[in-house]
Amino acid sequence: MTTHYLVLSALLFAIGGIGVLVRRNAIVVFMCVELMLNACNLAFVTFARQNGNIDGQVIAFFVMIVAAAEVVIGLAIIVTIFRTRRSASVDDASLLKY
Amino acid sequence: MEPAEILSHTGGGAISLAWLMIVLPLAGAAILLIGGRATNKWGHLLGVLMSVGAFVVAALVFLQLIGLDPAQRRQSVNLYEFIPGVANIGLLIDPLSISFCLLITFVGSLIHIYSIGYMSHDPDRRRFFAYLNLFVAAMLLLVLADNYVALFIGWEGVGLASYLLIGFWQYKPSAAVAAKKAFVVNRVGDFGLLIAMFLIFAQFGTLSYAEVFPNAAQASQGVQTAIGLLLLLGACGKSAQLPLQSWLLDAMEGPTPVSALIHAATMVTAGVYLVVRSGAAFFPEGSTAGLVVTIVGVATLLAGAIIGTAKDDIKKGLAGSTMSQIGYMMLAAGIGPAGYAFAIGHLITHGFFKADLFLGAGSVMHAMNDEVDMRRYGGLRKLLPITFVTFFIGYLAIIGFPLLSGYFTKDGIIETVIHHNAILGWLAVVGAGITGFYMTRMVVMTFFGPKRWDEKAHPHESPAVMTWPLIVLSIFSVGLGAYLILSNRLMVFLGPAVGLPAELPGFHPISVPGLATLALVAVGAGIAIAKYGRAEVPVVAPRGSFLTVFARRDLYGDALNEALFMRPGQWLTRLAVFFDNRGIDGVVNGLAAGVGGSSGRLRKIQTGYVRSYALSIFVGAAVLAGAWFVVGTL
Amino acid sequence: MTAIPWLSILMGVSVLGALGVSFLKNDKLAKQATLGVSLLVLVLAVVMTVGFSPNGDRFQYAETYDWIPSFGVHYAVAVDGVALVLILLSAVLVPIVVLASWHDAEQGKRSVRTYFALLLVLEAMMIGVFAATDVFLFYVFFEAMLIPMYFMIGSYGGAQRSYAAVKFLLYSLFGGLLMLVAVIALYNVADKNSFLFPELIGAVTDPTTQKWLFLGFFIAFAIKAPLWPVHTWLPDAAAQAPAGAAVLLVGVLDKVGTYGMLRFCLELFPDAAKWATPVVIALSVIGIVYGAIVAIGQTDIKRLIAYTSISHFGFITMGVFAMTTTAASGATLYMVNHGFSTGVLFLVAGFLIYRRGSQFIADYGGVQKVAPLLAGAFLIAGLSGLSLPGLSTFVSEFMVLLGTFERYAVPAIIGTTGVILAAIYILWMYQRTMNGPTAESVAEMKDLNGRERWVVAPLIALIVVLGFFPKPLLDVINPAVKESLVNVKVTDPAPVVAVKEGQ
Amino acid sequence: MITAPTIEYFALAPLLIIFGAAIIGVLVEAFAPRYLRRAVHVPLTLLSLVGAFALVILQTIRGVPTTPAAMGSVAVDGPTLFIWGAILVLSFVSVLLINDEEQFVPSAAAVPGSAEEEKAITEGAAHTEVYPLALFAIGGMLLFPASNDLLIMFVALEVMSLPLYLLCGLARRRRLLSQEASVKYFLLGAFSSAFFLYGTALLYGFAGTVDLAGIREALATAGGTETLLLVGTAMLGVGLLFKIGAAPFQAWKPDVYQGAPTPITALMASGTLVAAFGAVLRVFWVALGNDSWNWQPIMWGVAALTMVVGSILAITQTDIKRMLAYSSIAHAGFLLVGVMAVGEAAQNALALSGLLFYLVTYGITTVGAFAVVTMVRDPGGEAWHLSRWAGLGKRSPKLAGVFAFFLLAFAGIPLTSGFFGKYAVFRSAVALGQGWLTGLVVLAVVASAAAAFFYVRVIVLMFFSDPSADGPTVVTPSWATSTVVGFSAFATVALGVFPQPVLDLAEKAAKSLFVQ
Repeated sequence: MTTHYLVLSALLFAIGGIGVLVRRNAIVVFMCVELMLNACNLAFVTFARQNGNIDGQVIAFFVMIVAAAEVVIGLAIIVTIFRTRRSASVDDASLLKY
Repeated sequence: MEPAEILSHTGGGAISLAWLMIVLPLAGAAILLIGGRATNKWGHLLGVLMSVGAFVVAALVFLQLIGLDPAQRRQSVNLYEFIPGVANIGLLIDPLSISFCLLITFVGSLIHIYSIGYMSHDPDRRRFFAYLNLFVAAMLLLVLADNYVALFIGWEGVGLASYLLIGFWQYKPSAAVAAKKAFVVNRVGDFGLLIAMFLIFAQFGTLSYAEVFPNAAQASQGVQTAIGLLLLLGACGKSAQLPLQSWLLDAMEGPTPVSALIHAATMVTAGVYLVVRSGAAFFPEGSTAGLVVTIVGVATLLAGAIIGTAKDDIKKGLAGSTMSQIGYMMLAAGIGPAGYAFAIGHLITHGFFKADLFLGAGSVMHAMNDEVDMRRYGGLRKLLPITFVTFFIGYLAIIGFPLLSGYFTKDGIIETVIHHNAILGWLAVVGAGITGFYMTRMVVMTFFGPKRWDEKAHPHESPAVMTWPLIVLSIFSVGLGAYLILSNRLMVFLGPAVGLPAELPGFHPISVPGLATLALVAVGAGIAIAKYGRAEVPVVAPRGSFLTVFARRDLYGDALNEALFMRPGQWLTRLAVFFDNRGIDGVVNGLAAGVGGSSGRLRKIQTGYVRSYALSIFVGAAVLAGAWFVVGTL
Repeated sequence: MTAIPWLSILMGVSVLGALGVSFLKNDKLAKQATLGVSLLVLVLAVVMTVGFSPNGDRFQYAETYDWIPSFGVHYAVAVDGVALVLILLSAVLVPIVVLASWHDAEQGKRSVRTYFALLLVLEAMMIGVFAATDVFLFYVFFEAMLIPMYFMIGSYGGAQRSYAAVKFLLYSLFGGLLMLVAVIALYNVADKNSFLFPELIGAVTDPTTQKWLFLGFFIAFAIKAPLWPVHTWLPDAAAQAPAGAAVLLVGVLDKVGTYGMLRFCLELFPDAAKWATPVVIALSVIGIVYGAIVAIGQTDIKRLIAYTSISHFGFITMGVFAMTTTAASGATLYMVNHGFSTGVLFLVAGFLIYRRGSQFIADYGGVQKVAPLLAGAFLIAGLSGLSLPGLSTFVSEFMVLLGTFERYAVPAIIGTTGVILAAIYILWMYQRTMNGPTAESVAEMKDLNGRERWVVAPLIALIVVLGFFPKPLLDVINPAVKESLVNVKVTDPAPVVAVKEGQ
Repeated sequence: MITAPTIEYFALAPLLIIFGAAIIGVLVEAFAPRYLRRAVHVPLTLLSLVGAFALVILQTIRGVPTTPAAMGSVAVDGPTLFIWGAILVLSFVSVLLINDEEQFVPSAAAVPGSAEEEKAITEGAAHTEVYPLALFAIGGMLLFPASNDLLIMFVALEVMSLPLYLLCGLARRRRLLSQEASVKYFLLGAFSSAFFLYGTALLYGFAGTVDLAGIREALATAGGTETLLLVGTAMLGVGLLFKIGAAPFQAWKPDVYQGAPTPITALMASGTLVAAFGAVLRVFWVALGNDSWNWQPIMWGVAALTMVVGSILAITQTDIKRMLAYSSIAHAGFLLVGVMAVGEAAQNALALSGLLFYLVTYGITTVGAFAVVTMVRDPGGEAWHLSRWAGLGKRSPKLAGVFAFFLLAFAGIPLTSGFFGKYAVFRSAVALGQGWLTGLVVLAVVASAAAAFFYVRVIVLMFFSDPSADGPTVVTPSWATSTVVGFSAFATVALGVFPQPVLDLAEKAAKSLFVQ
């Protein structure tokens, strides 16, 4: 019964993961990561339901807070590099290699 | 009769001071070498003194020895423990070793004296005497040793001295090459001697004569033969017997006294000594090893004689003759107790007359500005009367002119051998004939006929310091043979050391082989006189027939060595060096380069694009999950 | 007497000396101080040797302190006869090398005093590695001594020094690290909670385990020794190292490999050692012949000497693995003699090269005429390299071959051909450098000066004296070797023919 | 029926001190005048570290707690205390390096090369936020290995990482590289933590709890074959292995280590690595301890790949910081060998003590090495390119000598601490007596031999090459930097000669193992 939710969660996670791989814009990449985190949240909540305890739901809240903090940091970094390079493409930042 | 037992020397007397024989010349060499230029002034005198001193000691030991009962005449003097459990340094005083000692120190002293004059213009005369002293010390250790290890030290010591003296004029490339060649070829022989020693040690657990000889018969036949053949290989190296003969002719690059002492009178006979010394144990009468010794001896005596016929270089001619004469000794040594006395007797008389011949040749060279080509001699007998007379006596001795020393010893050998093995014996007779030819050729070309030398040369007789040794040597060349052989004097004396044949031979002056020998020698001499005395001798050697070239080229011995060993050796060396650099080191460096190269390529996967990093994480995660799944469900 | 911690004192003096030297400002003073310290160490080592009783306990002058109890590691040093003679070898060679290297470090723009300080550090480690009776401590010295040598080659060597130094270090490190695994496994398998060598003897019984551990140790030692075919670092290192460092490298450091085989491979893993013997003997024989042949083909003097050493190390390993008293004692003596012999050969070659500035044989010729002493020293050194009887190397080579023949006749015979090849490589080199017409480039060459004579004379004297009187050394070595072989559980083959007791 | 949670304040005191100090730092940023901030931050940061360290010591003396604190969510046990001590010491020396105005950008918001930046430089502006940021990161590091449930671990991971993302972007020179490092680190870090979280979710689904002990119990009853468990541990593993820089998740390390300000690199290479390994151990040994036969083969592959990739790729590096980053990857591979050496309690204690010791020795040497890197400078900043290091041994032999010594320690040459570190870990692996693990040790030593090449190459450059005329200058070190270099060198020598005291500590810490 909860399987559908888990499948959805897995799909979302996969979509987020593939988004990270294929998108160039740093903001979009970052949003894909957020999508992955939210897929996790969905899984947590589903499992909470399945297991019959509320730990999963509590965890989801924690994750949201952490994600929010991550957004703050992430946007700061992305904005900084955008100001320097006038580009939000992650492929442009490839000076460090080999 | 078997050889006497080897006793430990207990009493005092000269025997217990026998070590002085070795130490005196050794000290001389050390002082002259370490003292350096400071000893230049009196160095040669010290050298002579030490050699004469060794002779005096040898004489005293000899006197003490003959004062003993024959059964007591083998005494070993232990000096010190050399390699614990393996060998001591000790001396064996017995008739055999003392005979050698007397020969070495006496002839050696004469040659030392001669060298004072011969080397007087050489700035390095001191060094020369140091080496001569070193040689005498090593040679005495060789013959006096009471075990194979000590013998080997002396054995290689004389090799070193020979190397140093052949290469004495090292600034001549030919001398340097000859010296090296002599050493290397000798090492091939030493290889055999070493293996023989290992085999003896593995068999008997000792290398001391006193323990090995009495037990030799207990070893299996095959082992005995193997040891014998290996010893023979060593002997061939040192005594320039086939197939290790090639170095001796080149060794003539050394100063002539060296050729006389080392490469004629003493060192080259060390092989004969080795065979005789080990004879009772490893070359008993009728043994395979003994047979091989005789065959080698015959082959070498013929080869040496043939080489001698074609040489225009007086020293090389004599060197061929030396090979040939040692071949006789080997031949005799191979047949057992019956031959030992003749081998040693010929060795001793040869020591004198060959030294006489060589020193005579040196005297000629001295007179002729070191010219060695006999084609540029001729008619020297008037100008060098003493040299001529002494050389002529030596000549008569070596061709076996009746009643001179070579006659007794060489004829003795031939008769004894024919008695044992007719084929070998008659071949030895042929060798004697050839000897008559080449020696006559030498005398004729040098002393008779018209002069063929340049106007620049002013032949003159050598100084007294050089002629007196010649005179002494020639006196011995006349009488020594008769003294040693008649009434079996030497054979009886050597008996305790080498054993005696069942019955002592008598002396038969008129026998078929004896007469045949004389006849053949006469024919040989006649041909030589006809060819070189009556006819014109061209200054430049004619091309000659195939046979002449064959003889001139030392029977293609060097060519054979070059084709069989040197060329393949050079190829092998080049191949090995290449293999080492490219093969082994190539693998090592290739491995390093491979790691470096893969590093250079692999680092490109670090593209710098964050998305490719994410991909590697993503794929990694998938692989990890898959692997986990596989492992977990297995 | 035994209460004095001799071995620690020896190492301590060297290390303190090294520290002191590195703080000296004046180069000349630093050299003199180094010489002084090394001579002091020599004197102390000699005094220690005099107090050693060859037939007493196997290990003497023992000191044992816990070092790292968690790992079962001790600071445990002691010497038996084998270790003692090798320590003595090191103590003798260092002052000579110091004297020989007087001007070597000045050629580059490198710090002179660092060179000499490194020498002393190396000396301490050489003493330590032979004295260690704790396997771990041995390993520590074994690896750590690479570093000073690495700097000596890399900083003060020839044109290819970096390559040579790195090759040397990595090669040795590779072997050493494999050995590390074996060391660890030995500790675990033996389960004694201790690395003390005497406790570990016979501790590993399982044959398969023994084989693996043996391999771990053996590969490291084979590289160090070096045994064919893992030898190629040596010619590079020895040719590029300054002559003094080359002496210590080939003369002493490499002996750690052969010493390790005798001490550790054989005694700790006797069954595996016997199992491996055919291969090791085969490699040794190949090394003897191959090293000699390649030496013949060299054009660089120092490389040539290095290859001769590869040939000689073949003799040593053959002697060690023949497992007879004579061969093993001979091999031990060989280690010492080879140190002196190759030492003097490298040093004289170094003097020669210093004068002419070239390592190539072709650049020389006829030196004997202008520098007879130099040539004479070179000849004697060379003759000791070809094991001329009367020089010390003969005794050891003879013993090795004699002892090996008792058990393995054919390898001994093939090995004996090395005797012939040795004559070729040594004498041909001598002929090309010293004989013949004097080459123009060497016409002005000066003969040995006073300092150089002092370098060469003691070594030559030792070689000659030990050539005639090897007994003092053998008396020290023999009991130790016998005890080792008892631990390996082998007995010498008896002679085929029972000889009556000599008269 | 909710009972009020109990909090063991004493046990958590070190954490609280660090976080408290961090919050005070934020307040200082907010309220203290600019000229005072630095003067307050430095002592505050250092003192809080010292205080936390003192409390760790005190706890060690008073006896290690045997139960987890804070309702079972934070485990302050022997290994934790040891790791805390190590992280605090390493952080302390790293903070000494951070205390260098030359390293950090005056105004992160200003575009590189703009007038704005000029102005900030002339005004002497400085981001003193680095101190509280560093403290937050250190707090995260402390919490990370101590977390006894996966949620706390996730939070700790983020608390540790988020400040580091920022710190990476604050380099004064080569700002483009620094910012790029920051972005890369951030994106990849976030990406990997999503995996961690997803793994946590699946394990929660499997066990019904995120408590490590709970997961262990669930494993004991359910067996180890459930899909949720297998995929969950894999995902969790990705997150953790990413942090320690194991292949194939190592790609961020060279880029970030190179681009980040060197003091921050030092902090990451030492403190973060220690913390991450603590977390790896806790997850794999506590939660998955009964499942070791399932993860050992995979860990084997990862370890082998990591050490090979680290060693081989380092060989051709031309940038000193990148090279040290690859070296760090290789070392992570060696450390993973110890992680696999699990068996009975005694074996575990052996392996754990070895790992702890290795982490300490490696951390100290790494900080020292990066400290030396900060001192070798070109006009445009630190001289990273290896060719610039040629002949340094001639120019300033002492510094080069110390650096060479650190490199030898990395290579694991005896008489340096690195040797005993490696030895301790390899020993525990061999002691397991399993051929597959001993084989991995052999591979590890072969990789070490290859790795030695690039350490040695730097020595060759420094000592055997001749200096170029316009070589880099070696700055006169500040007292702080000299202290760091001196301390690291001393510790590397001391632990190389007398490792026993620290070994004792590690053994004592490891004896009780992780609380279950």
